[in-house]
Amino acid sequence: MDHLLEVRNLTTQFKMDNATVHAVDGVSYHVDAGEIISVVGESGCGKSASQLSILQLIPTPPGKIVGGQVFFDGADLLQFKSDSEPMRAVRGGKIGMIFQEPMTSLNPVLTIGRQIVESLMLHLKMDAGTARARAIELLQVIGIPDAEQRIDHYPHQFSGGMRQRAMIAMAVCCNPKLLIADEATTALDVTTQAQLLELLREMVHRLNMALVIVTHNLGIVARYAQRIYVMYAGRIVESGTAKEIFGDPRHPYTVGLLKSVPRLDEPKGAQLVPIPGLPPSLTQATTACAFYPRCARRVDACQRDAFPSLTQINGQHYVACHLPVTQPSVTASPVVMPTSENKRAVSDETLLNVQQLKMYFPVTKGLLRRKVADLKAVDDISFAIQRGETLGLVGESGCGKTTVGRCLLRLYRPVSGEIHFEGRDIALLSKSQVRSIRHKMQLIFQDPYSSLDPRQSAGDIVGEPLKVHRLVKSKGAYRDRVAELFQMVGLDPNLADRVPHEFSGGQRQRIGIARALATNPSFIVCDEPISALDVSIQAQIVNLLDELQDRLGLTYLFIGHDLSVVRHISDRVAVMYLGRIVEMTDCESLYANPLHPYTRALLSAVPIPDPFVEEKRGQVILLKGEVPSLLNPPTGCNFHQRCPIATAECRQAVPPLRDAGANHHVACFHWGGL
Amino acid sequence: MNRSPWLVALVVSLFLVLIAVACAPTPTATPPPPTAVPPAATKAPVAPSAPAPTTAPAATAVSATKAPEPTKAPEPTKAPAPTVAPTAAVKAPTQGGVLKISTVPDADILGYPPTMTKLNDFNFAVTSLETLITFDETGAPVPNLASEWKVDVANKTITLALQKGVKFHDGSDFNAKVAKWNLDGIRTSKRTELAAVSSIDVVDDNTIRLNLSKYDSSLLITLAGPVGLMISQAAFEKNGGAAWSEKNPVGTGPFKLVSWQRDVKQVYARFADYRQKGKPYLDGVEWVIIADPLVRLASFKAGESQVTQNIEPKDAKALEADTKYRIATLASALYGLAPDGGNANSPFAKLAVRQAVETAIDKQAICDSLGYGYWKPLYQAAAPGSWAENTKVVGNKYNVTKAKQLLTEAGYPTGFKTTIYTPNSPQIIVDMLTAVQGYLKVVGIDAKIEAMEQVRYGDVYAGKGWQDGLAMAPMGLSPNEIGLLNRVFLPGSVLLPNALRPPAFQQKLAEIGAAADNDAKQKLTWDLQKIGTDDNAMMIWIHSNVGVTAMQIKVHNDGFNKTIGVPWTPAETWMDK
Amino acid sequence: MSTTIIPSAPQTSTAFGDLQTPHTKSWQRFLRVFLGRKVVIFGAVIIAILIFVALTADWITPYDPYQQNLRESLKPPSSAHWLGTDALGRDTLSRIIYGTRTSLAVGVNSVGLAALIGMTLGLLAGYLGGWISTLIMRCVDALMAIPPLMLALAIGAALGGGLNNVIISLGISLIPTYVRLMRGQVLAVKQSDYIKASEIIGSSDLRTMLAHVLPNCLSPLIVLITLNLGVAIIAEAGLSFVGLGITPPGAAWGSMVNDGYRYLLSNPILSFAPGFCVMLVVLAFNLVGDGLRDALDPRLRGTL
Amino acid sequence: MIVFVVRRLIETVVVLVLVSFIAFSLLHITPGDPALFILGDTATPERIQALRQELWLDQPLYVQYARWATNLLQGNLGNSIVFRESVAKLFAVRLPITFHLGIVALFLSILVSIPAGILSAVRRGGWLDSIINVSANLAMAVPIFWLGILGIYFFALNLRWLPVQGYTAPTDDFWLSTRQLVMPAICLALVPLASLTRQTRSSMLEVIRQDYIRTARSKGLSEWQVITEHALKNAIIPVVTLLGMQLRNLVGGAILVEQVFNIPGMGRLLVSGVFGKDYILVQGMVMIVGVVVALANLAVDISYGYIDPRIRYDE
Repeated sequence: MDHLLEVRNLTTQFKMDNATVHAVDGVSYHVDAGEIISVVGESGCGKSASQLSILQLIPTPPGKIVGGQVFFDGADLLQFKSDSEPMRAVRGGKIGMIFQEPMTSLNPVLTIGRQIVESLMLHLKMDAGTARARAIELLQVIGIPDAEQRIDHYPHQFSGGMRQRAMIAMAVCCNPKLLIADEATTALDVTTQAQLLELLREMVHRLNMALVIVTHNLGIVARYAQRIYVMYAGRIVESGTAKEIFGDPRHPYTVGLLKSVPRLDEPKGAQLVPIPGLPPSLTQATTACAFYPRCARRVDACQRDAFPSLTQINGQHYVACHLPVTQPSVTASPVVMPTSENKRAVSDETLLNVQQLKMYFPVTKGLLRRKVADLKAVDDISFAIQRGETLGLVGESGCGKTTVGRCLLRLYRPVSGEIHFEGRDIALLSKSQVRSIRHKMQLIFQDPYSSLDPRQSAGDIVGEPLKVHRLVKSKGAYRDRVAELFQMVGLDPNLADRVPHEFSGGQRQRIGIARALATNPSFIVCDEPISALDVSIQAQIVNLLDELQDRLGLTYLFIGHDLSVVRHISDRVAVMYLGRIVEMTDCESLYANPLHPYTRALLSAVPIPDPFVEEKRGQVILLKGEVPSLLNPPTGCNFHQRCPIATAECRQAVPPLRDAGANHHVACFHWGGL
Repeated sequence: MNRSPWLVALVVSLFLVLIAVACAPTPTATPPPPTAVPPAATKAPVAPSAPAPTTAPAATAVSATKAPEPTKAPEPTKAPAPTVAPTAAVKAPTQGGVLKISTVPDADILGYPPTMTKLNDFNFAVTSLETLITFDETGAPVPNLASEWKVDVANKTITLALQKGVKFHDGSDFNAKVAKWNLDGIRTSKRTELAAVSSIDVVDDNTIRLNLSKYDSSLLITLAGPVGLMISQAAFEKNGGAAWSEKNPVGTGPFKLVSWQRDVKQVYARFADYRQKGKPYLDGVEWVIIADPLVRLASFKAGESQVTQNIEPKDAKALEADTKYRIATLASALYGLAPDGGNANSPFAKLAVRQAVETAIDKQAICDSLGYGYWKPLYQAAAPGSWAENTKVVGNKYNVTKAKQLLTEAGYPTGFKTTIYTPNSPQIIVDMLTAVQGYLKVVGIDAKIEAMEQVRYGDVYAGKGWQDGLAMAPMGLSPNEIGLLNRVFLPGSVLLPNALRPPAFQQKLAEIGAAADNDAKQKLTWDLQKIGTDDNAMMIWIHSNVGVTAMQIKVHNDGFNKTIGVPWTPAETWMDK
Repeated sequence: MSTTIIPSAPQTSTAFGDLQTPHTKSWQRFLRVFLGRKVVIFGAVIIAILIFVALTADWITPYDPYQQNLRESLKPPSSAHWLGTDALGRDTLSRIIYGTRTSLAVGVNSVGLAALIGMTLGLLAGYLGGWISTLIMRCVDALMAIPPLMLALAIGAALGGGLNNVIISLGISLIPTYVRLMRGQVLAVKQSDYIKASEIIGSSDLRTMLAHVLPNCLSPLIVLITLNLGVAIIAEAGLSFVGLGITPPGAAWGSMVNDGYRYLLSNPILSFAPGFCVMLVVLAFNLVGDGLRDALDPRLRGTL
Repeated sequence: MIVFVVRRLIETVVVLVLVSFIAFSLLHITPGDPALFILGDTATPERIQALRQELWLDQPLYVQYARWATNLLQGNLGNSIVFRESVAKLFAVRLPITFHLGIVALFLSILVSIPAGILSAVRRGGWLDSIINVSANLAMAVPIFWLGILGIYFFALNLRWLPVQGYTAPTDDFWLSTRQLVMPAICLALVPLASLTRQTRSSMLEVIRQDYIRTARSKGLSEWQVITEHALKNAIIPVVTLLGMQLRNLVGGAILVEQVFNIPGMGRLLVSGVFGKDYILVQGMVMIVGVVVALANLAVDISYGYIDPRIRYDE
């Protein structure tokens, strides 16, 4: 038994209302010293719960570890009481943990320094002075500038990336043998994510730690993990080295997952293959395979027999399935569907033409709340969308992409600029005038939970626009139209009387889409419509949007931060950075021939769910520092401080969006001379 | 670092302190309730003692002996009936001690008679101020600051001889000049009491003469009340006048005011130069104001005060049974309801209705259950048993059948709706009226009780009046019994503006005021009762109220509730050690 | 209609009939959480009994609550009078039963008044913002600066005693809390995407305010109303203690505690019985309020 | 920070002006003539007239308000009608008494409620939690004047542990003063104590669920350290808000408690003033209490800055 950590048959349950959630159901795995492994799965599959169970950090009640053994350093951790001395010595001392939300995982009322120092004093028995010096040192190592000052800052004074760096410092400060990163980079922007993952990899190598990456992001897994455990419904369904898993996935779920994510490196035109149905609720203890209802290759035995145990295929590759042991699986890459040749008829008609749009928010200060500055959320952008086309708008958080969407929909009244919609400038229309064109343009929200009135039934939500615009003549017509809309988005019309909380996230998003479609709009802004959804559900929604566009001839502005998804769904993509569009082109040339250094960094930061490809990609382009504040943007080119090729010119003048030929626009002085 | 252990320690210690405070023996841990140490602690605290075994408990409420007076006691014009209690071995008064009296409400004005408007103020004022005249236990006028007086009805003068060698608390002399200044102050203050006095002459240093415009038989009695209180003119002038004097009584009385915290307490110390040598016996007096009757009683029972006033009848009954206490009761006010007389449309415009209402009320039951026998049913404007009571007055005795019959005669066979206006405190009065309401309901009269705060009731009682129905009219008893009737029913009064005022009644009141002697006055008063009750039923009388004061039996000669017009006798009061 | 193209897919439609949770009506879920704790059931039962007693007071009282019998005053509990009689010989039990009605009326009406006015003002202030909000909120601040009992006392003194005036003065003193809570809720709800959604589908402000903002603000207010019902009933007792009670011979528990406590030594039951009722009811409202809070919106824990 | 304080002060002034309107109009729409109340049985038309003139009651309302407000701005609260004394002087005597009572009650409630709330939250669902919860609910459900009287009869009259009533300044006789204050302070503390306990419990429960508590645990801190060093400071923020609100309840409660225990503080003054229609006094009192409450709220707002670093005042 020379594994650093060996988990055997770990079982954790949560008591909810009257039901028992079998969150972790007999999970076994191991980690060796110095190794990077990954536990991958969708939300609710028990991957976090299993990690928390190891350290007995499950909230008890309602949670309870009902069985299993966790051998670490020769002792079974589960034999210690949760609050006992030996258990606490392991926590933070020998096993460090990094959590998902840097915003909520740091204590808001204590300084960063204090939160690091307390670990040092506790585990390494340092005195306050030494601990502080060590903490400053750590912060410097971890890449926080001005560590001497920053140590006395509070979490809210740090940016998201900085917070997560501090969190890493906290986790590694006592030189643990094992580091668990629980969705540690999920909430971060892609460039920051790349920075942090590289940092983590480097730390782990340097300090000879083992690292467990818990994530749903297959790209990260492919890029960093040596071994992978795939979890579904509280159980491990497949495990093996990265290459074994990605090169020869055996479990239908693994296969499904790989097929449902768009890949940046795939040619455009591939259709995603979603996993049908929804993940199980885990409230029933099933002995059979939990994936059975969603499985494309199920046989009777799957339902009849007990859950199959992990069976070795070769090497370290194990899979828990009745079938696939003998038959090598289909290729992992998405099926390139033979989509209809002229996929969409993008007409020549310009539906929306935006010229020099500016949206500033006043920043007030002082006793009289005088305006002292403008927050330039959107600063002079222009673009056009043809009827039937999808324009993707991509950028990191805070770049102004959502503001653009809201300006177009006239939820905001822009400071200046023109928005020609169907030939009419709507930029400065009055509130009541806007109301008259509302039915022509709609919005699909990011958060399917907060965008539906929790007190309305699904039917009322979908039908309300019909009533507001008096689009139906009779009650019967109203009912028919609502039913039609339900069917259009793949929902059973019989569910119309249910309230939103009875639906899953994906279903709610469908309701939101149905509402947007109710008035037969010509233009829909999709504001990150899938980023809150699980991987397998994302594909369903993406496909639904695609299909609706085909059928109804819709025009989309698709806002997103996930470059691969945006690229997948869009005809053209505009990349935004700090309120400006830096590059705009069709989606093929975006990946093939990015011109702006920011775009290139962005593309490089996105991991591709394929270890073979990742191996070949070479060094990730890491950007310096963080996205500056909009309140205090750099002069000249917004990007110049972080740009690897910036020159004096970039510091002084704002590069205009220039035509680089072939419908490719870029806002960089240097695109030609690269 | 860890503030929480510290926090817990603090909590624990706080609890300990609390418990310690609660359990700690009181400073003087003798079995009977400890008296609080008086603040003027120049001498050792008075150790509370068990009830003096030598003194047998007084059998009746008014049993205290009159202490021997060391100074001359000039004989009053009318010899007082010597009602020395049969029991009680006469004990020599003991010097010392601070008497604590708990009461409510506090005085408004303590030291300036012209603005002293409430009878309640007089209660406190006599602690430090003295009147020209006072009363003995029978209610006859006896000398106080005036040593003797002569009434000349024919010439309409009253001549008062003043005590000699009397000093005010500030050291100034009390003399005729000061007395005249005091009485002139009243006369110029728009008060009506001395309206009959046209001028005051200083005859000599110790004699003043009041010249009257018309003879007023109540004048002497008035001089025994607030109007007759004498304050130091020197102190008044030195300190800037009325505003100061109101709060700083400087009189000739046995005690000097040390401090007055309004609504909290009044502290008095013995006046060493008091005109009667050897008196007062007490070292000091403290009035403690406790608004809540239950708390006041509890405080008294816990020994925090030796005397407590305004005890409710139910509590009086319980205290009376306890040998540690003595209670003194005295009829203090006549309680009745005034019907709206001015309103011709009102049911009360009819005599039969007024009679019916009174007949419907079982006053005896009210007096028994709410008044515990201390109250007496009232059928005319005189305390039962007093000289003013006309025993020939029939009155409207409780008789439901008759009440119904009267109502039918008056044209209200099914009754009517009406309102009873009353102040909302004390609660027992509201209870009493609720009982009345219940009785009226029996005969079909649906009366709503409008219980108002005192100040709002002021509008009913002395302001705009009331539109319809009955208004609670408590008539405080004065030494001449009809003093308040005068104030209410004579022309020009603003009190109870809507009350019935039969001309014959007003006429009779005026005659009584001019009556030359007591016999004539009594006869006229009896006539008045007949006019008021049998002829007119102008008021619906309910009961005669009693003031109840309770004291520990170690308190002697306090004079509480002995005579109407004499709140107490501070100079005579003494306590067992 | 189908969004998946894999022929071997087990289902043709992705989401048909496949729900996250089994279909339970929201009120069923509400009841399950609400009645999940035994103390809450206890509270709810007390309130149910209370309402029942208030409604049937006319039939279940053993005696006329106003029927006095001075000869039978202050009798200790007996088989004829289970809780004895008061100073006027009235049956205490009957008065308590009738007092249920009055106490409930005080609670419901004063809180109703406060909630109606407060919520309207809060809705306007929160939704409209601007100077209207400033005006309303400053006035509310001013009312807040005066302690409720002080305010109720002053208003009560201005209006005089009596049931209606007690209700009005209590009601006014409770208004500020509702305005504040409502405004806070509106501001929070206004941030929600579904309010934006309402704007985007073209709803008018009024429609958005009434159909979307208002219903979603109600949960904490319902809880506050429940808790305040108890507060009002107990405050009535306080007001009558300082001299602003309901008109005799009416009976409300608060007034009865106050009337009866003068007989604490001889007839403690006179104040104990109504005092116990007040305590029980306030307790019940508090428990039910807590239960409602958990059931309506667990996130509210800590805000009330 | 300064900007914030100044802005809040301006707001406070606006609020106080509104308070003065409320105070003034409340008492002046009250029926009942203080002149009649003061004169009692000796009222005659001339005396009433004279007194009304003296009290400005014959003036139109706006003149009365203007005169009162002008005096107020000059720091002159006027003279009490009932007490015939300068209101300022009355407050100088009474305010410290209520303050003393209030502070003791406040400390009592804080010292008991916060540990109780924490204990209750940490032992959620246990018997201790149930006891604390039920006690807190009961404490909010008892009429405090009634409890006060009960206390008097039990502790003062039967057991003779404590004095029945009264108030002594601690500077005069500390021991007596403390003994006299025990029961009133407990009675007064009861309602704030109960609501603070409930608030502490629920905000503690809320905080315990937070991610950063899990982080703290993941560092190997003991449960005690997690609660005291990580949870408490966060949980205390809503408690402080409530604490600011409790001041109003304390003043309200003081009205009842002072009445029961015969403590000559502001509460009794208020009752005398309201029922004597001493509008000068009551107006002054409402203003003073308004100022105190407003300042307390300001203090609470500022104290957030020290407890919660996320709050920045300069925006």
